[in-house]
Amino acid sequence: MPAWFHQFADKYLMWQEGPLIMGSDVLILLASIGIIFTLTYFKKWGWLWREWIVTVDHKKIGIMYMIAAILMLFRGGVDAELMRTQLALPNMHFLNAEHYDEIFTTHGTIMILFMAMPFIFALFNVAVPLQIGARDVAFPYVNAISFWLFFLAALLLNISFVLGGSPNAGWTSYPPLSELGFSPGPGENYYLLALQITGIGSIATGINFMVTILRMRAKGMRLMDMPLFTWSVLAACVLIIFAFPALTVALALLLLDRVLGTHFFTMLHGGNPMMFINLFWIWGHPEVYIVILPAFGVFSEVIATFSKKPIFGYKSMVFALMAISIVGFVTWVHHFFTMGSGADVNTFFAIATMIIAIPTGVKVFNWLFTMYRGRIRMTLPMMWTIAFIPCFAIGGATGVMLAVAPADYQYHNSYFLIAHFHQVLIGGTVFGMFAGMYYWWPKMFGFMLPDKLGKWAFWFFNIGFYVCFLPQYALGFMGMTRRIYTYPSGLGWTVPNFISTIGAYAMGVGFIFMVAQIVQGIIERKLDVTGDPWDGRTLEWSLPSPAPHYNFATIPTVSGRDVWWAVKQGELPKSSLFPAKKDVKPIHMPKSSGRPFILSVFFFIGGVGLVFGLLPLDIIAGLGVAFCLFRRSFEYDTDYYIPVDEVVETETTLGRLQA
Amino acid sequence: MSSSVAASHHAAHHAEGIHVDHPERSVEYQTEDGSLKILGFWIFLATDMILFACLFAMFVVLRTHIDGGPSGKQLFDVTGFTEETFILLTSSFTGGIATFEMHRGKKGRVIGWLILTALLGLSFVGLELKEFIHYAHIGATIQRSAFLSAFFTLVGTHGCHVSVGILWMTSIILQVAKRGINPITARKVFIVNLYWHFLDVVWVFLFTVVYLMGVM
Amino acid sequence: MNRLKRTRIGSVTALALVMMLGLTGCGRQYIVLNPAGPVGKTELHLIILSAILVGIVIVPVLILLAIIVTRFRDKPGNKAPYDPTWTDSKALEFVWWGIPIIIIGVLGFFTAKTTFALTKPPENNVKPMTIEVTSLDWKWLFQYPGQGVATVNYVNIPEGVPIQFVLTADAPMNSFWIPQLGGQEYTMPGMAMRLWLQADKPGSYQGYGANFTGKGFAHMAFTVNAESQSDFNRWVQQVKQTSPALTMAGYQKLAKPSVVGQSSYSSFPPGLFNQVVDQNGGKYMKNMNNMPGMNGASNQTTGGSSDAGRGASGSSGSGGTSNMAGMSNMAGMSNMAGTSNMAGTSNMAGTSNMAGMTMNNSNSSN
Amino acid sequence: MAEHASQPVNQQEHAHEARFPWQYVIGFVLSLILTIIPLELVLHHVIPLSPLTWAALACAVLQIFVQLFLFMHFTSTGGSGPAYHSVTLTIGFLFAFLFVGASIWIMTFNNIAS
Ligand code: HEA
Ligand code: HEA
Ligand code: CUA
Ligand SMILES: [Cu+2]
Repeated sequence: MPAWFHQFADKYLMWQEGPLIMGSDVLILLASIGIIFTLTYFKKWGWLWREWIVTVDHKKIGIMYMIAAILMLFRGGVDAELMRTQLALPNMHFLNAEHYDEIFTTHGTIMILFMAMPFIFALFNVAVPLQIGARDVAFPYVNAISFWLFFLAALLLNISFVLGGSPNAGWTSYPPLSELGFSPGPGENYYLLALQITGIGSIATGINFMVTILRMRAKGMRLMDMPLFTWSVLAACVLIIFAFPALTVALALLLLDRVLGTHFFTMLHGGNPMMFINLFWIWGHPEVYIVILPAFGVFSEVIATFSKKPIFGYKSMVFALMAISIVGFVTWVHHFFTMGSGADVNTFFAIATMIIAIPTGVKVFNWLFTMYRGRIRMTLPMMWTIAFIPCFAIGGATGVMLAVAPADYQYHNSYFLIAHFHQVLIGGTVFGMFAGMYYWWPKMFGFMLPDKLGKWAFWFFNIGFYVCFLPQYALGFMGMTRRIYTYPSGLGWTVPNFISTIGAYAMGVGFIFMVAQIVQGIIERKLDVTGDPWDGRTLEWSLPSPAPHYNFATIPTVSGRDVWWAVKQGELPKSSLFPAKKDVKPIHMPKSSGRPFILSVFFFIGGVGLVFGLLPLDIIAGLGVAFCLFRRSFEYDTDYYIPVDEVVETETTLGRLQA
Repeated sequence: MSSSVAASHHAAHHAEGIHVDHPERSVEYQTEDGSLKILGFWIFLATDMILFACLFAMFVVLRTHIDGGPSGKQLFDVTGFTEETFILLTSSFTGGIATFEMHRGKKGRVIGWLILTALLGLSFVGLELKEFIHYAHIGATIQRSAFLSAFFTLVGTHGCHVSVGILWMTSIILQVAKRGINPITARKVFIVNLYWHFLDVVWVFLFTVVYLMGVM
Repeated sequence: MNRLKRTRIGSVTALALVMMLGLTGCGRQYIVLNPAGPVGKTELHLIILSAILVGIVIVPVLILLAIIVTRFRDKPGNKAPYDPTWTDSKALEFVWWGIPIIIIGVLGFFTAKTTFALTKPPENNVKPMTIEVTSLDWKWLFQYPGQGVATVNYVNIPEGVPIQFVLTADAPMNSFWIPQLGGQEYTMPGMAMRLWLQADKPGSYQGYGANFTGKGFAHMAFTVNAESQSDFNRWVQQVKQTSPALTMAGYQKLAKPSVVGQSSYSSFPPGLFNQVVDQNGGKYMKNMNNMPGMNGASNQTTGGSSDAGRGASGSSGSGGTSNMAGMSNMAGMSNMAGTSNMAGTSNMAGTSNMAGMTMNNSNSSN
Repeated sequence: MAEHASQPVNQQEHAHEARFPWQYVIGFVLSLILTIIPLELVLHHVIPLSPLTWAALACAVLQIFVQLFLFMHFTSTGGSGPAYHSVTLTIGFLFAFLFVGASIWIMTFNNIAS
């Protein structure tokens, strides 16, 4: 082998670091070759480009988000399994400290920013325009940019493991540990740039959906007529818009410290590391509500549908969502109570944090009483929803215990905390995303998923969950701190850790069942011909599955909530939701464009350039981005019309056209 | 000319392939797409405001951390930053006049005022660069102290915004010159001016918190 | 069919089991639940109180869920009422807004009370003692300003005496935690934080570094030995006689990243702790105190003993669990007064020379 | 065709600015005044520091209103629906001030008299 290759392999592919990295290198190489080969063999490159890469259709973008999120769940999950294996017994030598540190860092980062975020965005895209009777989102082109920024940022973070080293300062990346002096090498840069790039996309998504919801609702749909999922998205958008810029700043300043030698968070020359922590959590706390509120929205839809009853206390539910999103902005200090900002500060933020329990509790009770005097059908979405309630209630309750500032002095950074946030993140967000995925699956793909394997997945994941995370509360009380790669025996930690690892494996098995279920579903392709397989209540179920690319031939006229249910009950005329031939007009649609993808590729190139300090790449990237933006600004020919005939023909085949 | 408005509404319905959804509205809002974009841009401004707020917080916390290096009082030159301030205030005004003329449909005047605005912006950026270079020359670089890191980053971020604004305004001047004032170019003129006024507001706070309080 | 219910019950029992384990005798290992000092006890009481309070709502929720899900299933012949028009109830809404509000009110009250209480020394009649703690990569250095000795990775304290730990870091920030004595507090570069702890009975307690600091972090445990005052005095004497001195060079070597065992020192360079705080940014606090605008920022504490102010550079008034000497300095707008006075004072010039004293962990690029 | 494309203003909405841009001129003058006041106050040290700081900040806040209402048509939506942007921006201002204020509070040495 040539010398340069040796050098490259050692320095960037890190071959001397042992079988784990080498194995990953090989795996990634094989997977890439496999994908390229398959696409070439089946002549699918053109199809990939035309149908997916250049698309600005929210439905397809939603699907791409979801696939990416599931892939990232797998990546983060493998990380989790590796960590749990290392922690199963005291003094294990399965992973060394460096690898363990990299793995929990990427686990946390990927799960929150590259799994939970794209998963909620998937559901935003899949459901919101259909629920409010819109043709697309407000800015379809920007929507595509958001997706590709996320996608390439995820790629950037994921190549770090095999190319130069992963970040290893935790998903919170506190300086001075994350400063150049303590974390030399490209790992931390990967973290900063990947988050920065996806963060820009997220802000754009927040704006996009906010405008969509505020301004593109069907005729007659007042805000208080919106389905609760749409409300939850609006609440999440409020959080995104006001929280993400703080992350942008925190990351940018840390990057400046690292690449330009500034002193924002350094130990010397007057830097103040605590300010990073402050900025990080100004974003970080709202972030956890960003990922939970859409899950709440899903549960509201699912519970109403499968209890055959409108949601209980709709107004209260809306108020609670908004209250959580606003109060969520004044709680961030609870992540650093023990940094000692003084008793007055701690008291204020402790009580503000606890207050969140009140509106959240109201939601829980309203869900319970929606089921009360209802008729509960145990479908997969409903099972995940029902499983969510106890899991989240316990996790939320331990959250309230954490909010008790003096008590947090004992919980902080212990496994008690780890158990808390996995209960809310998995029991809340992940269960919610699974529920939403099952619920809207037929709407996305036009076919149903088989139940049986899904139920296996459900039970393994659920039981595994409790087995994995309940012992961690005990570990917290035993004084086990987070982020340790190994521990001595004799402290009583061994048994709970071992049990926890068994639970984690069970969750892994559950995940495998879920994948198997999806594969089986794709093979069987049991079509959903009704468009309304669950006997749904909201507008999206009035459309065929999957919806035509223009969604609604004519924008429906809505009066009240749950209009589709009302139509099915005969309380509203069918004609208010279905198109009449005379009303069909040419439909104004955005043109596809490859530029969002290309633009994001330039961001990716710029990211790589900054990670490794390669100035030419940054210049190319900067020019490329500027060029793309200018081209867009001068582009006037961005839309096209679908002629009436075509619409009429499609709708006639679908049997939707009214006289 | 403005009296012919009503008559031209429907004629303009598909002028230049532009689909006018709301002829009764003010010109920048006449396409549905345009009014969505204006709302979207306002919300973007809200996010940008939070971004600057965080930079301000950083600056305020670090403003005394001069690490034995120069302080604001030693560095800042009152005439210099006052000049910059008045230039930017004036440019905000000229930008506003451009919007005003845009509403009256005066293509030539819109272009003129926009060019004036961009030139004022350019001289602002020039002065700021001169200020920065001077500081760097006397050893007050961004690496010198936490205070200077925060100063250059906060003021520099605003300067970058202004520079982007100038490029953007230039592209819009070209578009107005080429296409005249129609619902699309009008929307662009309106939005770039929103941006410009916003940067003026940010500068007022830089002027107050960074410079005035720096020399107090 | 009933599987759902079963797991639910399963999970509740599992949780109960965990709790029970903790509260009964077999839970020696549950060190947080077996406090050995007043601070830990206060915190444990609050933990129990909060668990009960949240339990008041959470347990009924779990029970309600089980009942509702079994009763209202959609199966033929289910006699439970079905009423899709019942979608609102003022009375019920009142209940589930009201009860949590009351619970949070009570919990909030006790939280506030304890938060303020813990800023004071746990015991007022006994003269407190100060120990200066520096977290390094990856070890703990303890300096006894009153006794003149220093230790690494273990700390001996007299029982029944309130100890004021003054905390800083000369490395990435860590968190100083002795679960059986009480909760943790961060050690941060450039800041001198305070944590009051006290051991009521002799014994050996585990101490941990609770905030991640990199590769050697997992090995940052230390031992706390609480012993009678006379044993403690004897120990001090012994260290003074038998252990080597910690020199500046020795400190610099210690501050380099490494994992080490326990060791003791008969003396340490005077003012070392303050120098470390200053050099990492603490000087900004010092200047604040000289500033005219700093009115009311420093009250003399009653509880703090004569050496309470020693550890923290310049911030004389700090009886808090959580005071941040050396923290940034914008105490309201009035402080800004100081800015201009500050520039170029001799004080500033003097301190800045210290930068670079511990060279190995400076992460500056200059 | 340029004739058609140039869509002048709806007369009702913007009747007040038909001839002379009074609104902008007033705004400009106000912004100059609001800049000169703090500048003069600072340069001539006429009042003590703390009120001076607050006065300067107050002038800056007033300038926000000048730009928003006189230049940016803050409450207008051109007839395109409720002024959602006004609500968003208002919340944004609150959060912006909250983040700065609370950060200062958090990062400040808090002394609890005990
Ligand atoms: C989806 C994510 C999510 C959600 C929803 C929450 C919800 C909550 N969290 Fe959690 N939290 C995290 C994710 C989340 N958290 C993460 C990731 C971390 C750690 C980050 C890190 O350090 O890496 C964390 C850390 C964290 C801390 C910091 C602890 C520490 O670092 O020492 C605290 C402290 O206050 C806290 C509190 C809360 C509270 C009070 C809620 C509340 O919103 C919960 C409200 C819900 C309920 C209470 C249950 C339902 C209510 C009822 C049934 C009735 C009413 C109940 C009562 C009156 C008690 N969380
Ligand atoms: C949504 C967010 C999310 C999710 C879903 C998870 C899921 C899981 N997490 Fe994680 N976790 C975090 C967010 C999340 N986590 C965060 C933010 C941190 C903090 C990081 C930090 O400190 O910086 C953290 C930290 C963290 C720790 C603490 C590490 C430490 O501090 O030392 C642990 C330890 O047990 C853990 C475990 C798990 C497990 C077992 C799962 C399981 O649910 C995973 C289930 C598994 C899968 C879904 C995929 C299954 C895999 C396969 C099918 C492949 C099979 C392969 C093998 C068995 C090798 N997580
Ligand atoms: Cu951190 Cu003070
Ligand atoms: Cu939080």
